[in-house]
Amino acid sequence: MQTVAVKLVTIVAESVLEKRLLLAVKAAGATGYTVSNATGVGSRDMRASTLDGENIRIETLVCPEVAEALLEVLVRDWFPHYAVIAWISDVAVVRGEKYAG
Amino acid sequence: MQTVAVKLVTIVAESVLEKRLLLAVKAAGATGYTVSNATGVGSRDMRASTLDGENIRIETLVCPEVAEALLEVLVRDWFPHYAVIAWISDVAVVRGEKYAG
Amino acid sequence: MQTVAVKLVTIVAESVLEKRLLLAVKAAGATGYTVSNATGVGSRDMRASTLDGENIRIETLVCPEVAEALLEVLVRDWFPHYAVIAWISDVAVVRGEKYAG
Amino acid sequence: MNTLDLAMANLLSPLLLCFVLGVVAVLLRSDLRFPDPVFAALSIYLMLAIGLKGGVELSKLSPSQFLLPGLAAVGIGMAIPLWSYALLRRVGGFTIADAAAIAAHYGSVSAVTFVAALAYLDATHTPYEGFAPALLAIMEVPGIVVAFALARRGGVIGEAGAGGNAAQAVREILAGKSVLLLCGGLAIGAIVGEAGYARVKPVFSDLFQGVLCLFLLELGMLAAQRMADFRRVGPFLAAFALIMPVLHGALGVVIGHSIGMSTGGAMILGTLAASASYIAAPAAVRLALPQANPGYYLTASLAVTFPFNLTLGLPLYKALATWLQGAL
Amino acid sequence: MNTLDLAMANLLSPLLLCFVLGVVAVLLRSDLRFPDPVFAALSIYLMLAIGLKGGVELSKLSPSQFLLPGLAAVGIGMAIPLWSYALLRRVGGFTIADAAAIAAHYGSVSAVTFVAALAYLDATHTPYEGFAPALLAIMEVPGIVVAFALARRGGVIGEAGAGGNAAQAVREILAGKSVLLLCGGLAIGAIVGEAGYARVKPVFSDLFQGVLCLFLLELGMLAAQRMADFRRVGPFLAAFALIMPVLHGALGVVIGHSIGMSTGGAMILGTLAASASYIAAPAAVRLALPQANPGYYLTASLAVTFPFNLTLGLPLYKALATWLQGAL
Amino acid sequence: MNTLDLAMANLLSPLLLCFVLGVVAVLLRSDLRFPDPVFAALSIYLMLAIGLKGGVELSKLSPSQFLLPGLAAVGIGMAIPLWSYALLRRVGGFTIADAAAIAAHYGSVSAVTFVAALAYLDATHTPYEGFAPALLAIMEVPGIVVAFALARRGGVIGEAGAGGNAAQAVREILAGKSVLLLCGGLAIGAIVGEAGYARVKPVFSDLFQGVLCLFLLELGMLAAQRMADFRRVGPFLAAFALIMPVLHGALGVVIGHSIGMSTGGAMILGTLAASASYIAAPAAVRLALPQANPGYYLTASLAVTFPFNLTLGLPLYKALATWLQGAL
Ligand SMILES: Nc1ncnc2c1ncn2[C@@H]1O[C@H](COP(=O)(O)O)[C@@H](O)[C@H]1O
Ligand SMILES: Nc1ncnc2c1ncn2[C@@H]1O[C@H](COP(=O)(O)O)[C@@H](O)[C@H]1O
Ligand SMILES: Nc1ncnc2c1ncn2[C@@H]1O[C@H](COP(=O)(O)O)[C@@H](O)[C@H]1O
Ligand code: NA
Ligand code: NA
Ligand code: NA
Repeated sequence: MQTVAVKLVTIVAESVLEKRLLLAVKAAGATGYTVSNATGVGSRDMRASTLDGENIRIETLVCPEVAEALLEVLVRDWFPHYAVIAWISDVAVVRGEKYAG
Repeated sequence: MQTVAVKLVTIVAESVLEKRLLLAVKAAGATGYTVSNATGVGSRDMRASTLDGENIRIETLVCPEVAEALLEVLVRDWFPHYAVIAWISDVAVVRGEKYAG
Repeated sequence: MQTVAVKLVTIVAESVLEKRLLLAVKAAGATGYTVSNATGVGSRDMRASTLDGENIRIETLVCPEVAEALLEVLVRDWFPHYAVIAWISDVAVVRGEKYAG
Repeated sequence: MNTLDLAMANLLSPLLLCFVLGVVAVLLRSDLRFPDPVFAALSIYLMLAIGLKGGVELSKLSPSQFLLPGLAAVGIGMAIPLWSYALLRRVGGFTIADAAAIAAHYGSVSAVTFVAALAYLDATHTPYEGFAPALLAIMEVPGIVVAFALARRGGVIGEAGAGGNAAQAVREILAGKSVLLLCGGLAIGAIVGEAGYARVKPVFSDLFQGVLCLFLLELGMLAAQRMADFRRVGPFLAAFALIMPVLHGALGVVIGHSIGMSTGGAMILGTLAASASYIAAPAAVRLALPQANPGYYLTASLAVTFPFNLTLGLPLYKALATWLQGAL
Repeated sequence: MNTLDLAMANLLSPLLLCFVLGVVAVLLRSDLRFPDPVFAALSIYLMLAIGLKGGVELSKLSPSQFLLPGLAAVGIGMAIPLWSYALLRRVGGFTIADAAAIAAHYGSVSAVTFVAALAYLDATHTPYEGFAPALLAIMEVPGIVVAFALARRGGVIGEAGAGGNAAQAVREILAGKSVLLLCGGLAIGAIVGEAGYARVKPVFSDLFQGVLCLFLLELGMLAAQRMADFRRVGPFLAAFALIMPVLHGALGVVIGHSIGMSTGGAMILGTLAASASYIAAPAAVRLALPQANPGYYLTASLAVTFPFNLTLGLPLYKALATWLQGAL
Repeated sequence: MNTLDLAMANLLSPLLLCFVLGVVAVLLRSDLRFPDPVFAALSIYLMLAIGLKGGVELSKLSPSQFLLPGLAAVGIGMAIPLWSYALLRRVGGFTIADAAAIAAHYGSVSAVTFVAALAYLDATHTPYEGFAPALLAIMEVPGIVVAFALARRGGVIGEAGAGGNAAQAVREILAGKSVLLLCGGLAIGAIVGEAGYARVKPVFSDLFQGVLCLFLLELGMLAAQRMADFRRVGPFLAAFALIMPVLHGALGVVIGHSIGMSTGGAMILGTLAASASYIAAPAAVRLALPQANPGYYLTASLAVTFPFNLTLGLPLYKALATWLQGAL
């Protein structure tokens, strides 16, 4: 099976940010995303949810350029103010053109 | 700690497929799997759940041959008809023989 | 964007262990973690939850030494007795010092 | 009250207004969202409650009273897909898979439309046969089976490698939670009777209308999300989704009347015939007929037919049943 | 009953004791945890129930009766942030963002404090104006808007690249679920009136107090989790969170009395003024003022002001309203 | 009614039939599934409701009336693991860990079996002591503690590196949600008394039986899933899980009778003795005795003893209590 290397960007953030963060993901060029619920503990403790520690976990498969762009937006606009972390993994998919943006 | 390289196959699919997809995962030779709930948006919009966007997210640790076999089944039988995506990552585990099928 | 390589340790375990396992994760030196719910099937069938198959899924970004230490604890104290599995992936983050412990 | 008053009374009930509130929530892009587990729990409650109450009534009847209405219900459920399929294929120009999928939805039934009919009859003090919930239970599956048979004859089932197994899909709805809870509830209600039911009545009867309001709030949101797809449906299917319910409703009322059911009973049979499934059928169709486009079948049944029946359909079928009763 | 007895009656109600049980659960590190989806569902139920009941009462009134109290409520909501902000900036030495954030919370209102006030009035057989829930609905947003305007004047909104858009944040609470359900419930209640409400009363009225107990159990846990942060709040904010409610409460009672509201009505207006938001405001503030520290605003409103109002505040505002009524 | 009639009345109650429906759902491989958060919420409701109601009754009694039954309950709970352990070790040939684990389950109690007993007594119009829920609360933990002491004496606790800390496990059940809610509910009920309880009664009392039906539906599914493991249990443990409840039940009834409890009270003490825990004990045992096989202890308590008690056990203990009362 012919596979293509793409990037998987995983973002964990306080859940109040969901709507706006997904807009940012799309704006960076992602063609899709998967969202699940999580809780967590981090180094900051800056969330405002009554339900403390309630997070969302966003996964998006993107090409390297989109991953780069998305990370830049996160670092510039989100990391300084909100409880957000993100990491990037190398993964293989079939039909990589779907994630080229 | 001695670790072994195995493949992690992650599948995201519309939730109505759960039962059958897990059978396919087992049939391909996986010895176990982990399932969680998710929502998502993708390039198609072909799901039939009243609760739109409701997905399941399956993770299975397998040896490379099983990963290959599983991907082939997905590409042949599932991708053409359903809202399903999948990706493969390289991960390390202790005692890899557990996932050899 | 300058990124740093760190380890992502993912642990899936029967949910009765949640509290104690998170203590072990912290004790091994992790500075944070993300927890989500899952269900699953594995090679053993040794859980005692009335709600069979109810698992938690812990993800923690750590430096390689902490990953190693955590894995050793898991292999020594947890794998022999409980329904627990774990895997390690290589991921890239911005500002890796956050996960240095 | 004349027909217009009755229609207004229906439009201004808490049930319908909660549905409207759900639609409004989506239009305003509100963050209101019913958690999925709660929606699932409400569904379980509603199906079990419908079943239990029906079972208690059933325990008071002799089986023979149910025979003719039961046969009529199954017959209607099996017949609807036949002409719906033909119409969708020949006039609408739909593919075999799409036509069969839509036909399956209109052959099956909607439990919420059914209970809205009961609430409407209660509000207008119209009695009806106690076995009504049993009609709901037996009408869920036959229409889907017939539609799948049409699709198989057309050669499109079994095509898909993974899911295309109609027999398995039918087996799954038969053991699916809505049939199971309805039939289970009917059986339990029939066994425990009025006396046993009294102990659980505060939950399964007194709370019913209020819980249904919450359910309709959620359904309003779900329907409104689908309404955005309305353009994709096209004028033919939109007309189908509005006109067929009226024809099926009239057919059900006339048959109900002609086999001797009461005004309320005939209205219920009409409502069941007119209603289209949007919970059980979509899941079965998605598995067995993956080539069919949910943008057609789910939008038609959930975003067009369901609101139509809730608002205008119910008073119409009721008026027809009343008129027939008086005329003959 | 004298004031002390009334205060005791309040302290020993099931509602308050359930709150205490929640606090105890956290102190004992119990694994008791309300699943999030259930908490979300309870919130939806409570807001809708408050709205529906208020709407039914509203339908019996002429709009003119609501005019003065409505204006007074909005006025109080908009004025509170002004002096709160000034005080927090000048005396407390808080940053612009923190001062505006805290001011937003005290300008807005707490629905649970409101219903606890109603329960307390019911328990002490004190009548109140039927439009009270409408006051709750219109007081939720204005205080937040004024506080955001202060922050913008101070130049701190729009600073943050991602979220700092006050207009969008205000739009989001206006379409947010609590405003939507309250207003939607008010509208539905007003339309269906007493007769239509009767059918859903077993759920939305009879169950209200019991469900509120479960909600307060959860809020007790949430407040107790925040109480651990109490030290971080500092003595000034702790004093603010205890004294300002009393002043705002007194202000609300006096204004309510002077515009001719009943003892119960004046007490409710006082309670609304005294209460601080801990569900809607935190979400809006977090988005628009990310620089503000939730360790201040959420701890003050949820872990200090809320328990204070529940325990001592309610009897105090009631006693004041009664005394005013008698004195003049 | 004779014993057979009573047994039939029990078998044909909505509660038991809902349990059966859950079993049927699993046998038919239905997709019926109770969402976990809803199951968790129902548990919270049930424990709090049991506690509240018991507390109200408790408030009417003098503490001395509770002394003897309370001591008897704790004594029975502590004694059961002793002979159960010996039997399982010597006759059954189980390992120390497995024998202690099973003994812990039978020494502890099942809340649902308890409320099923109350429902059965209510249905047969048999009065019982109001402090019964307090017996349930104090019997949850002692049996587990004794079983852990046996395991420690056998040297198997502390063996496992990660979880094997019996003291910590016991502390966790003591602060666990079922003990907390039961005791919290008892305290709140005792404080607010009949008058305060009246306001929350529609939720905590009127809905109880109906909600219990939903809970039993879910438990039926859980038990049926475990029933597949039945073969693994082996004939000795299967016999143990059927015969010990009868012996423990008889012991409880006789002791209850001999210390002067009513027929209903003696039957309840018997039921508590006969019941085996399947929610609190498994979690504690899993942590402290990871070497023990859940395929033994959970299958025995949930899939064998629980259904046995629900169906045949309750009428049996009741018949014995009635017979004793008449005979002496
Ligand atoms: N080292 C970590 N590993 C995994 N998840 C983390 C880690 N640090 C933080 N998180 C997640 O990110 C969220 C916000 O973290 P923070 O901004 O550090 O408070 C936390 O609630 C966790 O869910
Ligand atoms: N680029 C992507 N990254 C992450 N998840 C995706 C992506 N595209 C699709 N998905 C997930 O896969 C599901 C089905 O996608 P699709 O078949 O493209 O409609 C979506 O609902 C998403 O949960
Ligand atoms: N091969 C696998 N891939 C993914 N998850 C697994 C695998 N094996 C086991 N698991 C997860 O780990 C849990 C415990 O597994 P076990 O200890 O093998 O019973 C299971 O419930 C699954 O959620
Ligand atoms: Na139909
Ligand atoms: Na206020
Ligand atoms: Na016992």
